Amino acid sequence: MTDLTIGKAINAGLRRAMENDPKVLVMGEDVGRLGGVFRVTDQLHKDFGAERVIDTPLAESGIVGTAIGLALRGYRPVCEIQFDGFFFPAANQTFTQLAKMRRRSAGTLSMPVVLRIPYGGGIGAVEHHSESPEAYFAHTAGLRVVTVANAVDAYWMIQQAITSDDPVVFLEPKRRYYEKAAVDTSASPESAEPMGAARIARPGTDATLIAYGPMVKTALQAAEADEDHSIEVIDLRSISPVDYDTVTASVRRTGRVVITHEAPVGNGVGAEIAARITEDCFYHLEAPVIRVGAFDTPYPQSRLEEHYLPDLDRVLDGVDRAFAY
Amino acid sequence: MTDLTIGKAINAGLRRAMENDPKVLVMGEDVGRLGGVFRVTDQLHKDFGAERVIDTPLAESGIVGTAIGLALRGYRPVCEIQFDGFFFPAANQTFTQLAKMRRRSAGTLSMPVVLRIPYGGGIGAVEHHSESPEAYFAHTAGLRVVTVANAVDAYWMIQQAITSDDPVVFLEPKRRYYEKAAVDTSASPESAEPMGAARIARPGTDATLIAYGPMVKTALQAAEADEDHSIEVIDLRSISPVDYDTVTASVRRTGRVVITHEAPVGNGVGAEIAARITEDCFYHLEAPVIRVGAFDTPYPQSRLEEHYLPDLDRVLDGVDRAFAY
Amino acid sequence: MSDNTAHEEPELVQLLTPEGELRTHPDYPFEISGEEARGLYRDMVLVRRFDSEAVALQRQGELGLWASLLGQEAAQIGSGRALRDGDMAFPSYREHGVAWCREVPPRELLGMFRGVTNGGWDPNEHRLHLYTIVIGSQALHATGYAMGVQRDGAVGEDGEAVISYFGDGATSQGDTNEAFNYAAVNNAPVVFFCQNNQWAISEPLERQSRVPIYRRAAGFGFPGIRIDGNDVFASLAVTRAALDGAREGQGPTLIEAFTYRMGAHTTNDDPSRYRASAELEEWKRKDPISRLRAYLEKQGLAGEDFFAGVEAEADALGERVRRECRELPDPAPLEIFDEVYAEPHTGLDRQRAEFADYLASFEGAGAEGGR
Amino acid sequence: MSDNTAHEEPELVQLLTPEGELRTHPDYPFEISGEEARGLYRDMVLVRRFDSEAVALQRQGELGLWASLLGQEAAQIGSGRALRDGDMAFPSYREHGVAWCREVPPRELLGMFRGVTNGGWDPNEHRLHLYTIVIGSQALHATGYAMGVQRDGAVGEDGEAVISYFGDGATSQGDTNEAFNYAAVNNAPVVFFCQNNQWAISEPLERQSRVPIYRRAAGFGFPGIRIDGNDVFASLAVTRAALDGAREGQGPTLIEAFTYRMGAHTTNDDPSRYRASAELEEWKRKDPISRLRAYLEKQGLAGEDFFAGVEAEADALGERVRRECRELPDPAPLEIFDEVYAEPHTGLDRQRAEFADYLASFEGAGAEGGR
Ligand SMILES: Cc1ncc(C[n+]2csc(CCOP(=O)(O)OP(=O)(O)O)c2C)c(N)n1
Ligand SMILES: Cc1ncc(C[n+]2csc(CCOP(=O)(O)OP(=O)(O)O)c2C)c(N)n1
Ligand SMILES: [Mg+2]
Ligand SMILES: [Mg+2]
Repeated sequence: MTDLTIGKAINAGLRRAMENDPKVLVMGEDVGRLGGVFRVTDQLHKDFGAERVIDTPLAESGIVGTAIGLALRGYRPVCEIQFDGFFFPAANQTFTQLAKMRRRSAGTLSMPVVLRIPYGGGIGAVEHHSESPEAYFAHTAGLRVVTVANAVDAYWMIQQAITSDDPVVFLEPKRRYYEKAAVDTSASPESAEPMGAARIARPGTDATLIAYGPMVKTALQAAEADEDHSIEVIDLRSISPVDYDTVTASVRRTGRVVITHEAPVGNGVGAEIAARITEDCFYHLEAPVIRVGAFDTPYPQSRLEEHYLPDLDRVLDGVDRAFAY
Repeated sequence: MTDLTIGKAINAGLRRAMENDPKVLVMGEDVGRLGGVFRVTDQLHKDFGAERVIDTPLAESGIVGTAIGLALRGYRPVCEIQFDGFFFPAANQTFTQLAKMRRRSAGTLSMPVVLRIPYGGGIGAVEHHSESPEAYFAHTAGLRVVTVANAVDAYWMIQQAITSDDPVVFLEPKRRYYEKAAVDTSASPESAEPMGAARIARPGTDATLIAYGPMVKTALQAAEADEDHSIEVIDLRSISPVDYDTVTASVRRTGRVVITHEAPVGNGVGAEIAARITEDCFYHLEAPVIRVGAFDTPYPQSRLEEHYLPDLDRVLDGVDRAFAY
Repeated sequence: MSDNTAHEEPELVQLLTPEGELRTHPDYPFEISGEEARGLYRDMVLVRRFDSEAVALQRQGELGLWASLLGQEAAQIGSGRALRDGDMAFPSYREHGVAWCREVPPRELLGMFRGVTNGGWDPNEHRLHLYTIVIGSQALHATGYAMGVQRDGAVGEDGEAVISYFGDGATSQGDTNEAFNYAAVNNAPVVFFCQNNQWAISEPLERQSRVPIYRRAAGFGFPGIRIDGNDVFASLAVTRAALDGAREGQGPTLIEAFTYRMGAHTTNDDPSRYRASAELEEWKRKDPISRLRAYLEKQGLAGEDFFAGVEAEADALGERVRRECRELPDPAPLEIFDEVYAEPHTGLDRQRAEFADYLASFEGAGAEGGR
Repeated sequence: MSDNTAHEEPELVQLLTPEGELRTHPDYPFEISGEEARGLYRDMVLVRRFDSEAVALQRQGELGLWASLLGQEAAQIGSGRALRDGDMAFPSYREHGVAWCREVPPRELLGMFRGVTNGGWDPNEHRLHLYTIVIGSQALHATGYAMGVQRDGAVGEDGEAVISYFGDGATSQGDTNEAFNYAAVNNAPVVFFCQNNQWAISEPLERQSRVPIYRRAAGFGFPGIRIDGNDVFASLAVTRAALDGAREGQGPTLIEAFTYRMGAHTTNDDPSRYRASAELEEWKRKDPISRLRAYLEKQGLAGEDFFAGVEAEADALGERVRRECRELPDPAPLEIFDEVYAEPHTGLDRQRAEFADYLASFEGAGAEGGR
């Protein structure tokens, strides 16, 4: 067991994946000597060399586009998009090429490409450094979308993302990079929870609070803080697909649901989950699914982000609303 | 009154807007001499010249990026993106620049830019020519997103989109371009329904069937075909914002809702509307909101599109499901 | 508003004149056997026939769309025949001549245009990637692939090379330029082959570029060269040299094949709306096939027998294309869900099951099915 | 894997040597009055002081981030002073020197870095667009703006010109290249001013370009020129000439100002991880401010009084910057909803009302607020 931060756990997972498979490459802006602006690729350049840890030109479409070519040649590129807000130049390559290639080729071609994206706010950054773009990915068929909330998942899920033959968008909650947990890095991969499974992070009986990525910590705090109710917290882990078996089983037990994410509420991932839960658990619901997210505005200047992002109080307010029915 | 197809009505609306305001420009690939691949800009090049009807280089990011610059200079560019599937190279300029500029500048800068996008399937096209990307836009704060289902709306809403000081994504249902209606092109603009308002396309009492763009016709046919129930059909017209006053008033009357769109169901616009309706009308709903859309796969080869797209039978099946509760 | 001074016509490499005369070029010493020349002729005639059959099939409703290569046979067959078996090609959507050289069966090529698939052939078997419709995208794929070739140690003597095809319009796209830069910075073994057919749908070349396209390369630090795109020998020789340079580690080259789109952009297009027919007449005189025929005749390398034989082959091909096209089976409805993911996806698996049930609900509901 | 042959250093325009000697250049005859030269010196010293205060303010927690212009003063002040009042500039995020020339008050410039705004000043008042963080985006905005200038008939004698700033890294971005092409094809009155400070965060120039950046322009059909970016005279003279060319209808120019980022990329960065300190020492000898000081001294254009006066001004500026920064008011929570749309948006209006109610619910809930 080693105490690792989420950032270091991803680093360790990348390292292990690179050791296991010479076809695994790391590429992106500043991932080399610098080790990435968050140091997630720290030391990989030194140990695996510039051929496997590629400092790319400053062009995100180029990163994803050449990664597709490398994948066609049999490589497994792990691309770092430096910040969430800089994904968009790569939207065409990701949505029209990466996501559709297997289907286009009727399965002849695989796209084992991982897009690592530090995402989310709360770090006092300037514009474009705090976005939560998961809904764009989740709406794009052909992509898998996952995110992590703790170092154990970080260590294993990055490896699972790399071994997956599907393109995986791997969202890293940047404001939680420094959260620590004990990780058994010597365990066998089979022992790890599969990437697609949700996790009951805290059992409860009165309401289901669904969160993922950076909001899992807030959700757990909210559940702790609510002394009147027993709140079950689900860490979704996978956003596409969502593990509805776990989710609906919980909802059928509790009858009340709150979903929270940092992304704007409107047309966010919470909308899909709310709609699906309502379809599947209609007669079990005591209240409509309550969504707690950011507002439908551009991410504001950082001095406003504490009001913009859902925080403990807003999540608790959402829980109250669910119980008001 | 003139009988106009949707395509010709947009053309007439563009012409009127250009006549009214010399700052209105039309730009895009092949919009000039050719008049666009769907002839929506037919004759405008001849009558307004190459300075106002600009055949751009083949680069969508360039189209939207230079349109932003033109807007900063006081112009009102109407950009044509040739097909839905070719929007994505412009995602960065649209999502990080166009949508955010007013907010970034605290209102000092306006972005009166229209992105016209022929969208949707059903025309037997090759890949990338049949997409329904509205959810990406609807999730992006700062954009308005509208679509039309008939020639009257086409004529007026394109003009409203152009006079709006906000960036407007104007989605044109390409398989309905040739649908005709009588349009009073001499009426005053004030007589037209505002762009943001939904329209009850067919009144009914037993269920609310919500559609927009190309699916409005199908929805009306379904309502006609269902002899057992009185179905109210709402043509949404505006996807961001949605006119929830009209929608929830209807739902409170009927108690049952079906939403249909061509886009994949997962994380589609229907999810947001379903979630919101459920929040606002929880005690009025006799059944969960039923969504009928395409499957969560890439748009398939055209020989499969009749199965992929929601059709009359699938919509009726959705209505049946709503009544099964 | 734009000054046209820059549009004087630059030098281009030409080894075979429109009259069928051989020319020498200091940088591209060229020799060709009669057999090889006849092979190129045959390729061009057959692919032109294939193409015209496809246009006809579209008119008959058998294809949804067709993008004709008419006029671009020399550019495609010359460069396509310059490829070695192990080389990898990334086409746009008009490279039927290249596909021909890569032995993609016509029926597999037609599939996408008929709408029975969005792909069609096995790219690894034919060493030809799938057609890519979103302009410019494939230039980055080719570059990435070439970076993979480097990492495999397959650059050097008898190394592998990669080629990316695109049009003049595509050079405006950000992706194409990013590909130029990635290739230059990485010294990747990739040849960029731009068929400048002077039109991007209705837009003439001057809306895409102020200067001849081959010059773009120097701005990124690698050689660019313009060839007579209707000269199959130039296309063969220059592409071969560029591929060899790439495979040996000299990095990328941009070849601009100056040619002309003699047909419509696609079967959906109506060029009479935007270009003068005189232009077409002028280019007919530069036709790639007739000049090679003139060469073969003048050199006494082929006689009536040969030409008649090729014609007969073309007729047979035409018949085969028509038949195979009509025989292409429609996909089954549930194939919608196939190969979206490599591994099970719970969300999609559920949709598939629901749709299967839905389809099954029509069975036995009478001959009309449904309502 | 990349060959370095192309990285020999090319000619650059230099009018003022590191030792403070004036040089003549055939294409850029240059004369400058003592007053103007002293003005440039003052600009550079003041903006450097402003910059170092901002770095300090970041260290003290008063700013969230700062991107230092240290070492790039000559490139920015020279080009900034070449602008006429009516010209329009599109900066990246490091152009504090240009902002200085455009008379953006320091407090308005600091707002974005403090996090009280995502913008800061009125772009139309100062004829300086807002800082643009997404690399490359503003090159297209500038080009579009210049196309608007053309449509306003404002090209010609006494016309208007537009300038777009960006870094070496930005030249890899698709958008920047699309901007080059749109500008070329439209002959738009825009000057592309690339500050090649040789680093894009940790990536050295050779990861971005195989050849000197100014050469990119020729590939698109317009002139490119490299200047000594630490020479304020060269920056002034060459930018002025390029702007004049643009305003008179000669179209775009790319200026590559060869300079050096003497500080970290931003206050978040640690350059010791990726570059040798010897490089910095070498560039210190080419410092833009000391060479202008040497010139002023050698030419007898300024004495101790002048330099001491500028120093005193700098001290005052520093004090003002510190004070004004701390005084910048935090925005009110409900401002989140302001100016997202020009016209009412029912969805957002509802969220605003709900959030106002929510905030109000804490009032009177005791000093701690909330739970
Ligand atoms: C990104 C993108 N934008 C627009 C289109 C629509 N489109 C298809 S072909 C074409 C013109 C292409 O011209 P060029 O690159 O010269 O190739 P050609 O068709 O002449 O072979 C356009 C605009 C597209 N396929 N992709
Ligand atoms: C599209 C995009 N990708 C990544 C970034 C993150 N980023 C900020 S500055 C920078 C390096 C820029 O280098 P250069 O263009 O040389 O400008 P400099 O910072 O040296 O002035 C990077 C990668 C960004 N801002 N935008
Ligand atoms: Mg072309
Ligand atoms: Mg730089």
